[in-house]
Amino acid sequence: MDLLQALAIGVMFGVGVFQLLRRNVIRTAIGMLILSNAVNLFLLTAGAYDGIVDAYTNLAGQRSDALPQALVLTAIVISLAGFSFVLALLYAISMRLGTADSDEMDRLKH
Amino acid sequence: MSAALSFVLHAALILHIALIALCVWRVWRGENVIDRLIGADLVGTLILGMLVIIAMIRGNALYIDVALGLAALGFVSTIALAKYVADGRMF
Amino acid sequence: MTTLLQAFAILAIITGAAFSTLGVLGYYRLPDVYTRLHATGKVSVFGVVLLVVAAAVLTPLGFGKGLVLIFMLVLGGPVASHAIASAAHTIGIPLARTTRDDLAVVQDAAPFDPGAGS
Amino acid sequence: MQRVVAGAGLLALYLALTSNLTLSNMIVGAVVAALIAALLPIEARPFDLRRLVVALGAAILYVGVLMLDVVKNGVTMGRLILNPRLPMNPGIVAIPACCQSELATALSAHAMTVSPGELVIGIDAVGVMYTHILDVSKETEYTEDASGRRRNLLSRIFP
Amino acid sequence: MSDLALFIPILLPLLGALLAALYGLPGVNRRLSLRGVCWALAVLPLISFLFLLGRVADVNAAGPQTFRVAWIPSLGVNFSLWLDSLSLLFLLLVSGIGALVVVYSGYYFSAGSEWRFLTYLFLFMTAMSGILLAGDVVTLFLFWEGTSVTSFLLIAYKTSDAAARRGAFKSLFITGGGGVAMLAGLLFTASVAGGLDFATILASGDVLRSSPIYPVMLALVAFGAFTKSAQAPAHIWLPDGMSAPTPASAYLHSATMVKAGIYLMARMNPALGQTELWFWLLTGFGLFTMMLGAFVGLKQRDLKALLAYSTISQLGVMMMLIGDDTSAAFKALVVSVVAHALYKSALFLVVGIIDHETGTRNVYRLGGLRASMPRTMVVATVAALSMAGLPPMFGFLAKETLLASVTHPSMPPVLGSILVGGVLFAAAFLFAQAGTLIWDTFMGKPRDPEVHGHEPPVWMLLMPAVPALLSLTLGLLPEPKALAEFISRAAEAAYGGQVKVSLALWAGITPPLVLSIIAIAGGFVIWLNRGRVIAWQGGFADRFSANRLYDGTLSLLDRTAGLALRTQDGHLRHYLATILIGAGALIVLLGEIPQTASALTFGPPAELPLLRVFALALAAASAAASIILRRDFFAILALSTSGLSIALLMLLQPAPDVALVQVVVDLLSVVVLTLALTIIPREQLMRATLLTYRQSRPELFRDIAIAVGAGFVMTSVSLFSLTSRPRASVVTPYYEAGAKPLTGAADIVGAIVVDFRGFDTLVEITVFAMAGIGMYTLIRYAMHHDAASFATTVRAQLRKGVAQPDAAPAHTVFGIDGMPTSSLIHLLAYVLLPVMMVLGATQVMYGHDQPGDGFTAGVIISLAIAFWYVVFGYQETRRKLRWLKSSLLVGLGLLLQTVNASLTALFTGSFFSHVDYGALVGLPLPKGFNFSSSFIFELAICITVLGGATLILGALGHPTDPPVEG
Amino acid sequence: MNPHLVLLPILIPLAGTPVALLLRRRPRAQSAWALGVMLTTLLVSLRLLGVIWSGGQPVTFQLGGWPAPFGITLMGDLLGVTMTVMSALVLGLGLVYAAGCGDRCITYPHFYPLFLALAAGLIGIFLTGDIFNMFVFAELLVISGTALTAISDDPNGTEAAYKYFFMSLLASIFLLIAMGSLYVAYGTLNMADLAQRIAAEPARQPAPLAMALLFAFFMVKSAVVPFHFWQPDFHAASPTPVSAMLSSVVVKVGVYGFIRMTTLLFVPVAAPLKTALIVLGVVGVIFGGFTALGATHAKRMLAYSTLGQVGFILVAIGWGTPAALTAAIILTFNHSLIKAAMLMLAGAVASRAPVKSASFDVITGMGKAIPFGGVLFFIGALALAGVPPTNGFVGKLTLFGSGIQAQAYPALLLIGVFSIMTLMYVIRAFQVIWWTPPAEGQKAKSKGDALLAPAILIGLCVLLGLWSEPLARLAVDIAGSVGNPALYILTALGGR
Ligand code: NA
Ligand code: NA
Repeated sequence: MDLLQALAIGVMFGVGVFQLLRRNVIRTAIGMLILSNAVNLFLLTAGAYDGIVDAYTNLAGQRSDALPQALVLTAIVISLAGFSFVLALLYAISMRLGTADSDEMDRLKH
Repeated sequence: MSAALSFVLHAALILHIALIALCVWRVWRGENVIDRLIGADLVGTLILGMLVIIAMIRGNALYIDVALGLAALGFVSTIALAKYVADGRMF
Repeated sequence: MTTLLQAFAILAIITGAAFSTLGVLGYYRLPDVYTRLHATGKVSVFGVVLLVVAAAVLTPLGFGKGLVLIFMLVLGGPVASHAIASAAHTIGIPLARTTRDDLAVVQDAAPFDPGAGS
Repeated sequence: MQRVVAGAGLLALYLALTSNLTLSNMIVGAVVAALIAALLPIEARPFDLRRLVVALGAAILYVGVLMLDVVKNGVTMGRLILNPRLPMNPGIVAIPACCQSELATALSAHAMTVSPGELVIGIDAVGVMYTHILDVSKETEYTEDASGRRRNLLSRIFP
Repeated sequence: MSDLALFIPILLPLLGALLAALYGLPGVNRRLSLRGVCWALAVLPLISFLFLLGRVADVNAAGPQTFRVAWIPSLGVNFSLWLDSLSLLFLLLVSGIGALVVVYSGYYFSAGSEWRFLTYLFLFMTAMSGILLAGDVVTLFLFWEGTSVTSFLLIAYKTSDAAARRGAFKSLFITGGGGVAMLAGLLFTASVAGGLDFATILASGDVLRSSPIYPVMLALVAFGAFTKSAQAPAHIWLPDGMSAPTPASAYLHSATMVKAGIYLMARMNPALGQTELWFWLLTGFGLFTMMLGAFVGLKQRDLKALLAYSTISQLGVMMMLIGDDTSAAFKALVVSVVAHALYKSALFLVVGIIDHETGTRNVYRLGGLRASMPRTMVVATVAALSMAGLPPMFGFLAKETLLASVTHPSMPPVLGSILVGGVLFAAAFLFAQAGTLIWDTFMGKPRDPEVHGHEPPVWMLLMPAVPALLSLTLGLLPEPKALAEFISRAAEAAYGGQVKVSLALWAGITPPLVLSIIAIAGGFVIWLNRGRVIAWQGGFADRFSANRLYDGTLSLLDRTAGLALRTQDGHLRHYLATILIGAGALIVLLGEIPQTASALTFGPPAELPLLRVFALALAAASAAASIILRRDFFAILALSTSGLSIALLMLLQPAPDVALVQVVVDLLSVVVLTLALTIIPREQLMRATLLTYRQSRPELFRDIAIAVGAGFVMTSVSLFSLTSRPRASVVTPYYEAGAKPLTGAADIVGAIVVDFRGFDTLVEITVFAMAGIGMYTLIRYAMHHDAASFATTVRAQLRKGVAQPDAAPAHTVFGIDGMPTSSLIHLLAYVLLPVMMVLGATQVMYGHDQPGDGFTAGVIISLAIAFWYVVFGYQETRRKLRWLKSSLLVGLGLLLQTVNASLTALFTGSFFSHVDYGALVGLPLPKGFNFSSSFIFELAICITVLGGATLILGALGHPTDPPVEG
Repeated sequence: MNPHLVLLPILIPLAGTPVALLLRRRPRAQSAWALGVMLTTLLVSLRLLGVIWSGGQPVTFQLGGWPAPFGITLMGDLLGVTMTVMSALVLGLGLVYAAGCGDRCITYPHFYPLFLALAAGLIGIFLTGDIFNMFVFAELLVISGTALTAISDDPNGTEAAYKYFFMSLLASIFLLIAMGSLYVAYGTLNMADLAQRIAAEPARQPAPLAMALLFAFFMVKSAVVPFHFWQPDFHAASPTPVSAMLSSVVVKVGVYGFIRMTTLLFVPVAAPLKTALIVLGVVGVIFGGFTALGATHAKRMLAYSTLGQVGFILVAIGWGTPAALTAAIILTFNHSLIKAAMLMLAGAVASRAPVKSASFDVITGMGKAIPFGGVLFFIGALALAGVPPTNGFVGKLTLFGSGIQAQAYPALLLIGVFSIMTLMYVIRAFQVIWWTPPAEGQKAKSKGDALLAPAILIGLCVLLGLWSEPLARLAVDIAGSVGNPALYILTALGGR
């Protein structure tokens, strides 16, 4: 199971990276979300111990590490904020440069 | 929890997995955009059901909270997407 | 009492799962999106609602929330189906094996296919 | 007054969500409900207590009837899914409006959609519902029997 | 140790600069004439000169006078001054000639306010005096750079002249570069010597010369000096520097600044000199420079250029002399310095007069000026004779001592004859130059009828006359004892040993005298045949000009710059790929990819294994599907599926709080992403997609390789952390134990988010809020001003034929299409919003005990509002929900969260601690709901997120609305 | 002393943000408020500096009263607080510039809130003692910086912001993975606690990976070649008061991080990091020099120049001796002042150009309208090139001195040679803007951005050149304090 989980995280991360490198900016945005998802999953695996009980004080049993969960909550919110902002940027660029192709967004160079 | 209940729950869970898999396949190979949308909506609903089953298996009401969120917002997004599909816009 | 409740729950689960299966089967087997929507609506309204009923019975503190969840499902499921069907009709998804379309008479659907290229 | 009714509904919802029927929770819930109700865009209309009672009764009846229809048609649907080769004559028919009120129209459309075999696709300005049904030959049955009963109840709730 | 008076030669010119700058004030400028100002200002260097003169006796008697003050004590850096005979000699020249030049300037500039010039000139004087007074390495560099900068400003004084700008740049580039080298060299020297001050350095000659890095420090210091003193091939800046106003050329580029390098090397001789390397380096470059300057100077047609080359030649002489380790050489050096300063400043000033009076400096246009400018001619001739090295001028003495030094018996014969040959060659050409200078200008017939000369004002002519006459009198006067003594002291300071100086012109028939006669004869021959010689020189010098080297260097730099800039190719994808590859390289080089021993085991079977496998597979597969699906919309659906599967995985973790947030965020993301699809023109997206799937093979392989590499790293590290579980967490046990008693929370994650690490959340919510207002500002304000965007949108709307909601005819079927939606959907919308608000309220209130918190509450409510946007339209919703002023909500929410956090400090003494106000007051609240700081925080979060999310949705959903704040 | 003093430099701008937002309909009040907030922040951080400097002890604040390492620890040590003072100073002057700036974007109601959020994010990074908290602040910095650039009057601002955002995204992901890995290895997020545990057991997996990725994160933040691509675009396109901040203080985040990495977090394994810093620094100096030389746009030139200037700092950190760290601090502080001033001046000239742009084509000769700006720019140019008596010289002097002391001759030779390029490009720019006659028909506008802020900055540059003892003293003490991580750890963990 560990191997599968690690592989899934790796695959998602790889897919995210690949999407990030596409020309179509919508794909880039998608890649961004996939990357964040993969990283969040990784952060959960970074928990010091795995449990079968939710991290609630009123539940008895082996809990999973609560700290990474809290970190992931924060990371999710931040990635949502960034993601939304990117979409606004994409719209603005599309209006200004008339393209949704990453390679054509090259007014700024040299 | 009785063995029977446990068995039924696990069976239902596996069934739901299978159903979701079927729907996902259909979304993947859908014949048109509406068909895919239906499939996606269905997946959402089935996941909802699955959450409820997991809640029962774990004997934990907390998951119902997650389900509530998913239920309410799932419909919202389905309808919003339907609007997009029909209209090319949302608001 | 517990046994009785459990039995009820088991029944609800089985029925709910059966309806969900039925819904997915319908999604696969029915001829067009409109008829499929008839089937898929069943999943939310019967399948999940019954599962929620079972959960409300089985888990502590879940009853009130279960009720709200059922309310949401029963309210939202059909509306979603309606929205999808309406969208389908708008973009001109054809009806299968049909002889009558009163809506087409009044509505001059402007064809729009969001999947057309993007 | 409508705001108070809405607030009561919100309180009920709050109590359901918190699953706690103590007095203190009711008080807190009332505060929450009042705050939220204050934020909702509710138009003030003349209020009639007697009508409210009638409407509530009719509504309960309506839900019962609806449930019955749901189960009955569910079985029909199931048969059809398991054997899609059964004779089927689907189509979209226009079902006339039941009542004036937009809410009643909506409820009516909801009831139709929730019961298997009927799927409202569109509603026009005067309340005509364009409904997808599985057998257009049974149009009258739909309009008179099933939905007719419910429409009757609805018109009680929304005169 | 603290002779404050040593500051005088620095402070007086600085004061002069200040006064000159004040002269730039319009009010002052109007009232005072330039000449008057110059006369007044010239008093300053004159005072300085007199002050220094007064010090001569002291310095001769008591040795160096010093001053030191701690400047940056933490770094061991002092500001120190050092006045000895060598610096005194140079200082006298600087202040004396400075006074003349200042007065001269008053006459040179015909009209207008030249306060800038005077300011620069005095600043230069300050810096130059500073170099000569500097008592340590840092102080020296401080002033050294000061001269480079002021020289730059003076050369480009006529800023609109492109050649002047180029010349200034060239001088700064070369001397500035040399300055850096010199600083490095001196710092090396100081580090070996063990102190920054000259006293230490000069006393550490043996240590320095035996240091392994001696060649490095010598090379660096010499490089600095060579560039400053225009040693070939770094001399090229000097001729181009002639675009400076003539007074500046006379002062900086002949008499003073170019001697800074000479001074530096002479100064460092006791410390770094007296080695083979020193000799070869200085003598070699000096000899070459001397010959080159003399040779190339002859063909110059611009009088100033001619003088510049003769200056270069003389600088070469001086450098050559420093390289020679004999007392004769140092005697010659000191005499040359004085002689050159006198006659060259005079000549420059005369050329300035000629230029001023005739309007040209071109030899081809001048000629026959003896008639109109006889007095000028006298002054010029006196100075030129000195330059030519003819008796009885001081210049003759300089040449004699020079020849004496190169014919010194200690010189090896072969080398000696080379040096003698070189000196003769240079002397002959210099003679010819001097001839050209006088003859072609004043004698013969006027060449250009439009050039008319007239005598300058007497005072103007007097300024060059003073140094010219000095070079005559110094030669004629019978052996001024004091002067000879002073000069010998100066030479001794540089030489480090006894130097005997005799200033007598006649020393009998000595080899130098014979050689001198040969040189003069040769010079006369060259001058007679100057036409042929110049023709022969032709392009010869140009071909080997160091200017080609300079231009080549510049263009090489520019071309390299162009290449370097090409990396910034504007393609984000390349940047990202570079960063990813770079990070990979860093991991390989600095880090390590964790290896897992049990990599191939599947680990212990988890709870609900099938579901886990399914969720993992679905998450990964739908993520992957987003690549393959060609239509953006479907890719979005795949993304959403992946996100929901991840929520499922989180639920199985079990982490219900995270799962809930993941669900709401996933759905919100899908909504906003689809919104983006609606507002970005479809043609653009289609085109982008087309191009995406048309990428070249190599590009694709590169991306795949990067993706695989990234995936591999992630897999490895995840596998490591999974298989090394359980581990110890330092912090989590505290949270588990403390959540309930310390924060009243059953939800440990909630306790961490809101209490233990609440500050993270506070900032994170600010991030979210800033994203909201940022987008809103971008789209509603910044974009609103884009005429282009406006036009595009209008076009898009026309194309789509969007119907206005009010215009819907009766027969319109209200479904999901068009603006109005059906009443059925209205029903859901009407119900959903209050339900979501209550749900949100319970999450805010009870989030401490259950999944959900202020954030999910905010998102849920916002999505319900977004649903209203979908159903009723944006404007209608805004009308219905008048309280929905998003920016206001954001502001209030953010304010509430900080106020709340600060308020707790009043109760517990610590910012952002947990305070249960309900319990404090004894409120009988329902179980599970605490009216605590945590609750208020959640409420604040909810309000902020509501505002932020609605800003996001509004901005993306209705980008073209006017910027009226909602 | 009240430990809340450490919190205040973060809290004041953070709390000032919503107030500025609420003042969105009253532009003057908003501007005054923002200025007041930054001024207060500056005063408070100066007071903090005074306290810890005279006390010789860092000051810590445990947020919420939760003991370290369980809660979030704020750490006011000399390094962090000095960076804070520097940031507050420059940011405050950025607001002064904004107040006299004619850009349209300044008038948007959300400009000042975003600016204050940027300040809070930046200062938070310098003062937090918790690595995840640092991530959050870094994100605040990214989002507000991106927003401020995107709304620039320059329509290319959006493109620049877009590119920057994605490169920052990678950086954030690096940081998150690094942070997760550190938690895997050591089970804690508190930097002091981590430092202590890393010192005890440096090779614990996957800490090496974390180290590499953390390094990559800071490389992106400081625009270290070749992770710099966002920087020239971003700094050139953002509104002048913002770009003056970005290229001066904001890039110092990475500098700060590198110092922390080599002197606190990874002390036992810092050798390869230092080597990498030297190599990257030299590459940066060379590459930055060339790109700045070739740039055709004044702001881009200054942005490229930052690559090189940061390169000098990296080399110094890489040498790592107390003298070199002193040089690094001095260079860091001075570069912030100089670069901010230079960018403001470039912006001020651009505001005079007929078409608002800092492209050399456009601003050729436009300096004639502001001769005083020319004086400032010229002094700034000298400062940037390290010519005395400016503060830039003190940096160069200490850098060379420490390099000689460290006997790092190859690196010294390279940075020495290429440091000359600084002089070349700034002087070229100066000549083009102030001396070259404008093209036919190009006429400078009579009105433009006010020069008060750059004048103050340049004044400081000269002042700190002539009287550099306080800064040098401070830098020496900082180098001493970062050389003693034990004290930091002890203080952060509450003396345990
Ligand atoms: Na010698
Ligand atoms: Na919670």
